[in-house]
Amino acid sequence: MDRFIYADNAATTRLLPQVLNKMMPYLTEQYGNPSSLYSFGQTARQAVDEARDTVAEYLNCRSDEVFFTSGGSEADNWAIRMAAHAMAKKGKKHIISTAFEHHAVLHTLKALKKQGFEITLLPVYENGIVQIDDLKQAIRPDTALVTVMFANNEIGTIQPISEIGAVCREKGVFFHTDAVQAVGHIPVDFAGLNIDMLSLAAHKFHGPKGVGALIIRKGLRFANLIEGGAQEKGRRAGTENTAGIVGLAEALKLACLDMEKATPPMIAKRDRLISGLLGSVERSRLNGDPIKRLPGNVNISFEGIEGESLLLLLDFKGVCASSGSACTSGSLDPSHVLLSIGLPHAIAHGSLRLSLSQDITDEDIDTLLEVIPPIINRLRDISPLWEKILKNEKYE
Amino acid sequence: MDRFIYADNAATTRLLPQVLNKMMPYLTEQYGNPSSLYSFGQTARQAVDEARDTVAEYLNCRSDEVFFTSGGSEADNWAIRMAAHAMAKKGKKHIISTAFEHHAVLHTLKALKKQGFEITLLPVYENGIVQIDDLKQAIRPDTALVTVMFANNEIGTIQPISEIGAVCREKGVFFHTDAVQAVGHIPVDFAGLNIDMLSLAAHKFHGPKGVGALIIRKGLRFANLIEGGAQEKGRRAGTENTAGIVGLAEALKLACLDMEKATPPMIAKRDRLISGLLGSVERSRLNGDPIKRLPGNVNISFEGIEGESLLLLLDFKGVCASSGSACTSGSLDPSHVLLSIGLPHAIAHGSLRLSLSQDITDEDIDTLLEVIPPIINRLRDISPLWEKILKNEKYE
Amino acid sequence: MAQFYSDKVMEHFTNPRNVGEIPDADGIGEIGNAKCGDIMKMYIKVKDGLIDDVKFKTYGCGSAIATSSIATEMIMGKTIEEALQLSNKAVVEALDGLPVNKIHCSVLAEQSIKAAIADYYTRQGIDPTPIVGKLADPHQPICEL
Amino acid sequence: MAQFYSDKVMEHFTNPRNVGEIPDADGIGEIGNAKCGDIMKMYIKVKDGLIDDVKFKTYGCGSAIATSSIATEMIMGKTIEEALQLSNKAVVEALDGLPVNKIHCSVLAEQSIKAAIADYYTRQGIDPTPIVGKLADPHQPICEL
Ligand SMILES: Cc1ncc(COP(=O)(O)O)c(C=O)c1O
Ligand SMILES: Cc1ncc(COP(=O)(O)O)c(C=O)c1O
Repeated sequence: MDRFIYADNAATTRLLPQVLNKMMPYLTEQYGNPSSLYSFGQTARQAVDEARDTVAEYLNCRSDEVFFTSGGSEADNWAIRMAAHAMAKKGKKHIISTAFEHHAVLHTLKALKKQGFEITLLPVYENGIVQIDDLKQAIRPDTALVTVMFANNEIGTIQPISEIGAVCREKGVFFHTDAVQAVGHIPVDFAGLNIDMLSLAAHKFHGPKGVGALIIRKGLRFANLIEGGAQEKGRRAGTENTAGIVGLAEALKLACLDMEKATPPMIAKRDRLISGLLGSVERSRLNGDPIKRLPGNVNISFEGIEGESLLLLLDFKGVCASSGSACTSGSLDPSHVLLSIGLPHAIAHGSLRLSLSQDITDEDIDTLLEVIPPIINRLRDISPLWEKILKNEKYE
Repeated sequence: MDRFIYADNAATTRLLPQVLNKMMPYLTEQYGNPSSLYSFGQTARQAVDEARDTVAEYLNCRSDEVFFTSGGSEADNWAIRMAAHAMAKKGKKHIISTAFEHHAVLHTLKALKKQGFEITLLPVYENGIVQIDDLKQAIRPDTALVTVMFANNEIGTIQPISEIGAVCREKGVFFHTDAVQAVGHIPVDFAGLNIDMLSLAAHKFHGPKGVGALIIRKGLRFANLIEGGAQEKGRRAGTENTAGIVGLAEALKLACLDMEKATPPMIAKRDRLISGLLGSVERSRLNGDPIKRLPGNVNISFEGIEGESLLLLLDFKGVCASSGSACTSGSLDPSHVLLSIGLPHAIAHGSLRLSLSQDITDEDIDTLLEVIPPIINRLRDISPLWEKILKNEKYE
Repeated sequence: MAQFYSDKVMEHFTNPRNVGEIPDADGIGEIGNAKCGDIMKMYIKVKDGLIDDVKFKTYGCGSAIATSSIATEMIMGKTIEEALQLSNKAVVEALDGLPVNKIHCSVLAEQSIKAAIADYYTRQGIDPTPIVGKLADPHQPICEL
Repeated sequence: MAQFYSDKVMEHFTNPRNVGEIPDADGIGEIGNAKCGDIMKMYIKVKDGLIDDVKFKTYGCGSAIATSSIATEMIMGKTIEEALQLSNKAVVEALDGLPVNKIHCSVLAEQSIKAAIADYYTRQGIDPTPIVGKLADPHQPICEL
């Protein structure tokens, strides 16, 4: 293997050693149960409380609005299901979302649909951004909830959360945002954006896997997803994952403290990678808005090739990346995200997502720009589809 | 602080260094997403698969019956809610459980009751054990599910799971057991006991917090609690907590390999502690069956005192323990478990649970026997209730 | 060492002041019940309208013991009128706060002192109600307040 | 280094055998479509009833490329009858297995060879159907099998 370049930070990130250090006491001597009375347990309790304060500080919410969960999926499920059921009792059974949400949202909505909810999925257009007028038109008297992601996980586009929040607040509709890809990467201001509920996951910003949070605006009280003990003020049962919670808070703090300094160079690398690939590979295109996108997100489609074989060849070169091809996921259709922005199936299959972190150096970008084009060419050489494209034959 | 004696292993346990060692690669270099195609992700995938095989091996189930969760509470919620909803579609809306289940079960049942389910809670009698005839009589044509814990978390009594499994199988009723306190402590044979679903949590057997599993019998397929990605064969979404899962399996393996050797000395210590306390403190009683109980569980009530103040004074002596008093939990009534075995409130308030692990030495037992009686006496000295008891006055 | 309670609560819990009984007390008040897990019993000795001595016995949690202890300190040597003005809030403040679910303990302390004073007046042949006000029923669970 | 695919699949994916086109092929078969993300195109040269040469081009995932590669090896030099008997199962076995959701690739390989042979017969003026059997519609998504 040549160099190891991890360019799949939208899938998961490296746990930072500083974060692990903060967690270590709770993985060793400090194993007390935070719900226990004795001082050994109260030390863990204090750590959890401090973590909650840290989260509140960096997301601009109140400490008592922070509820720790096992990750982004749980937070999404909890927020959407429970708001939906609560509103259904008031006769409101309409939910608005977008066509390119994460499956944690879309599959939850699908389950709700089976239970009689009506779901409107807003279009996201070629640039992968929701239009506020569409939202305004979609809101009905029986709309229970609007759930729109903060930033998309595949194409990295950032949604007009502030406007959406304002519209929802004005119309008196609850607003949940899946901010799993945004938190720790771009500024997220819970109170300032009129958000009612917000999901996040630690492992997307160099924290540990298996821990996340749902921020719930003070005063909102829906049913629980996980019933049981009195943890999290009786709203999310389960012995607290102290180490995970401490890790989440530390990772968030580090990410937020670093953000202002780290973002411009990250964007520079991202844009050099994008223009380098588009420049050197014919019939390639950038997916998603070039400006309103996450600092680390690159998503490009290459005609005539299929994503999985591209990923395997990149793997040989030590490059970890991801694709929206169906073959990667084991489903039949390519990524619903790429289809939602109007890509034909065949082109969606040939997509590559490179998601950067601060670990990525300028040399890594050079390597990527060096390594990727020949792989594309190699695959095109043996591709009967590329043959058709060159001959301008109709396909699909 | 004198000696540090952690005798609250039913609340949570020390993460074993050997277990943490196994987890460390996944908290450092091996941070790949197990769902990723590239070899870096597949290494994590392999670790998760091996963990699944290990769990299957030690619980006598199939690997494809193991679904990792964020802990015991999630597993309980998932099993009970989803089985209930599936059965409700067939007109079966009756659920049988016991009066002394963990809140993860009882509060889930309470939520279901609000949704129109009918709940029968079997009595557990003075010895804290369900009687099989009660179960037989309770099963009705519309019974959807029986959920009975494997072993109780407060008084440690072990339930007749084999008989319950047989009855349920014979009557064609699904059987879930909350085995959170049993797994890793006593033999648990999923297939051999006719169990349909079983919950467990790693942190109860020296594994990490924030990870557990639901074992679901092959062929059973209910809805998901957490919808989203394709993880866990599409049945439990969320990026896999690789380190946690690996830790769970390793802890389970160590616990099971050690069990035969470790159990008799643990029982000897438990029994010495019980008889020592009962012998030296007047008006004290053991809660729960003396024989059919977990090897590490001691639960004794001392008349005339309240549990929380006992715990605080024990804390000064470096002893971590727990109580069934209301004051510990912040609720008003003392533990529903102690009430379920017929203890009057006043006596339930004066209970002490000491739950041992292998870390507890014979000297620790000596210390406990030395330290506890004077504390009881001290509290009784200032207790107006004890005054009444001595005078044979009626109270309550 | 992290604690559930404030240092002040812990200090009073560990070294409670004025514990015990006054055999020839002028007034005794008992509030709470075993079912709730809290009973406070206050003994007072009154001299020249002043609380000359006070002692307590308490069955209950850490904060029950600590609130009884500090309450005795707060009324010792005070006039009956001052003692009657001791509010549960003052007790909580003197202890640097109590967890929310423990506030009822401070109510018990206030009420048991009032009950002892009421008992004192009754023994003097004076109807305490106009002076002390309506007391909580000693057998009602104050913890549910 | 843990892998998604067997070593055999990886080996054929990395070094595919018989890649390319045969300009004067006796039969060409193409199966799959861009929508599904898989297209296999097989070229055969027939001599004395034997597969004298075979080449392929494939657009698709790792296993699509690997199955095409190993399938060409498996029929090279064989009689047409033998080539027709190549089953997708045999291809999977030869690769030491495929992930469940990749089995359709082996079907593509089998079908594209049959299609090439059918094309060969058609060019000879022989109706291929009785010999080759019914082929999958090349424009139907085989991936949904
Ligand atoms: C019997 C029982 N069930 C369920 C649970 C819940 O497990 P967890 O706290 O890991 O969610 C516990 C422990 O808290 C337990 O003892
Ligand atoms: C936008 C978005 N939402 C939700 C999730 C789910 O998070 P987790 O895997 O931590 O449950 C992810 C990542 O997988 C995501 O990218």
